[in-house]
Amino acid sequence: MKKLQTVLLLLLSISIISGCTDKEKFIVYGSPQNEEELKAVLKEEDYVEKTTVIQHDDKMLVTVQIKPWDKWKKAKLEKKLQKKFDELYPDKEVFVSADYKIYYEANKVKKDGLEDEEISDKIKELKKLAKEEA
Amino acid sequence: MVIIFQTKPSILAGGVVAGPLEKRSTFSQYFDAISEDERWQMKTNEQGHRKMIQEACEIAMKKAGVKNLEVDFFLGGDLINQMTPTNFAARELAISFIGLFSACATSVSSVIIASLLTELGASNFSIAGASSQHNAVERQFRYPVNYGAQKPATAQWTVTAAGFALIGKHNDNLPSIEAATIGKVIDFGMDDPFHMGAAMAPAAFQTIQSHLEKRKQKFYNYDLILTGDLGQLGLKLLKGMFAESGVKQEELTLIRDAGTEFYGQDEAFQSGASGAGCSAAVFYSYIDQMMRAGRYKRVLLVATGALLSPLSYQQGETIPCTAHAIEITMK
Amino acid sequence: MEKEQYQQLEQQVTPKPPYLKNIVKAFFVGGIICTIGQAVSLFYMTFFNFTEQTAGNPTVATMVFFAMILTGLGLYKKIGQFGGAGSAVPVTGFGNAVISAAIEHKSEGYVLGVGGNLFKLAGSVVLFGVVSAFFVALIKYILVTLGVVSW
Amino acid sequence: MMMSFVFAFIVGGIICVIGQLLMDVGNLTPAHTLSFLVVAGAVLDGMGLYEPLIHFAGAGATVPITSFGNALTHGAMAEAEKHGLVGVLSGMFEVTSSGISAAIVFGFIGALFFKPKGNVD
Repeated sequence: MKKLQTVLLLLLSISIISGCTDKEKFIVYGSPQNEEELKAVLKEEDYVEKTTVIQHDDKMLVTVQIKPWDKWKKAKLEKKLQKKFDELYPDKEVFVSADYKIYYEANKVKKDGLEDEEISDKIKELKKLAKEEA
Repeated sequence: MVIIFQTKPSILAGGVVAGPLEKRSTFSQYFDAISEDERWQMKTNEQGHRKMIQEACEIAMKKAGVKNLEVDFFLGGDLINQMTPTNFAARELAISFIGLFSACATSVSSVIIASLLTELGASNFSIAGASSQHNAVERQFRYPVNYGAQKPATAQWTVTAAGFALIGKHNDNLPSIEAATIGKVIDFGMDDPFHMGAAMAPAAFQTIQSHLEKRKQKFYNYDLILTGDLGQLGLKLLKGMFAESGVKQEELTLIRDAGTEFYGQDEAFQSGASGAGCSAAVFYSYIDQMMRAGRYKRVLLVATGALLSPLSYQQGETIPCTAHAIEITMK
Repeated sequence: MEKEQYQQLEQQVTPKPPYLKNIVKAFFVGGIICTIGQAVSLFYMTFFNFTEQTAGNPTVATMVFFAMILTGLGLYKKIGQFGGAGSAVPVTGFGNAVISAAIEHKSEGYVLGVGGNLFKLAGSVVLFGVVSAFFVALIKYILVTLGVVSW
Repeated sequence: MMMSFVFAFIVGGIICVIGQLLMDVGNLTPAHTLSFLVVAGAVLDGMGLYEPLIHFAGAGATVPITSFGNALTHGAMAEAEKHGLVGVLSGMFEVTSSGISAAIVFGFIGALFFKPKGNVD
């Protein structure tokens, strides 16, 4: 039973560590002109748990975190969302990613307060990273 | 086949050396030396194995006040391929040597041969015994020592120990070998290398039964019948076989097993101890000293051996086993 | 006593493995190892340029590194005795099989000993992994060519 | 994030339980069990089922040895998709599993620094 206690303790500590990160669930950063519209679009999709969108000019990076129970469909949902955004913003260069790393970096862009060109560069960089194969 | 020794060769001295883990043995107080290092300060396990054999033989000779030049024969074996540890120890000891292999039963088969040579008048002093070193045996028969495979409750722990006896002409004040039985190779179709006790129990049964029959003795004529390394389950099976053949429960308490008692009932060692060093260490320390002290007058020592190799069981062969017995008496 | 009769007796006397206990232990040990793996991959994603897609490789390598330390200190076999498949099935168990063989056969030298015996235990995993991957990919290719399924 | 740990724990645990059943009930040696699981991983990937499992459970699916069969099959299939029949073969040699390379490297390093010890506790 000592082992069980250790396990519970481990799970508890993990939950405490991870519990602090949740604040705002739907974030749009960069040009604010279509913020509400974007949030509404993403909220339509019930499998999206959290999302951070960063954009500049015609570039838009949509990072989402899928709800745990829907995660196994990640590849499909990612594609579906990409298609939706491509149709909604045909004149923009949109990239959708459900990867945790990309989501994490997108939040960092906001936190670090990057501006304009820096955002564009970052989007380009993250797009490349996301396309890397295992 | 039962041999009756007319001249009753005696065990002049025993020499038992064990590894660091064997400090935990219930018999450790009877051992002559315990090494703090499982490799005896040598580079490899096999070299440590050789050193351990050498030390045990030297202790036996020293106790009897005999020099190795005076010893006529060295008879022994271990479990390692081609018995290199014992062969190499024989090189160092420089005594006429024949290597013997009956797996873990070598502890007794070697003493039988030594007694025969003594009876024949060919030998004044012979050293006989067997040994095993845990790490060297495990890597050969099972897995690397650090491999994390789950051992079942039927598994046994190979002992690191060497037990040798100096056999010489009869002496009334010393335990003497009165009779011996050389066992047949018995195979009851057991094929689990992690359940050796079950494979060896029938061999022990046959040997004990034919010994008693030919000697026209009953269980209660002995103070103790001690098997080598059947382990808890093997001992249970052996008793079960005797119970089936009509031996009474109270007589069955005369049967004990060195492997079962070696590490106490410590669960870390599963079913108990095994290895040629297990029976040899207990027979030539504990039993020898108990008999000298007069605690036992007549005992039957039955060493069991599983005659398998990793190759044989990987090819799907069953495990043939043998058991050799010596009857030791004290005036 | 006859062979058959003895085998019956043996069945009676030999204890069955404690199935439920072993399963619970395997579940917890395996689960904990995978949770540690998850923490390691989170670490790689947070502090290095790895995505969920690419974090698998460094995670697995790190887990094997842990396995080396535990194997060398003689701790992995104790985890193995307790956890059974729980410690054998994760990649750390694969690492343990390779590393324990390497340590064991060092006494025969690095070329013939370590080199020759490295995959003594784990070789079958490599063999069946590669061969089954080949046949699975081949079958899939044939099915795609026949138009039964798509990639 | 919390849930990803829970799922890793549960899925990893379940795969290990399957292994334990193969060993206890199926009476297989560890080597047989692991070989079986690797083949299972390869077949599951062939049916397109392993990738969703990885998305779902993360390390719970990548740490068990089944992922090794998945990685190899994945590489072979990706090459086959690109280059056809030859890709099946060349894919086999192109993919490297970090598990194998890591085991080889750390096996060597381990042999440099450690000695086999026969302790029980």
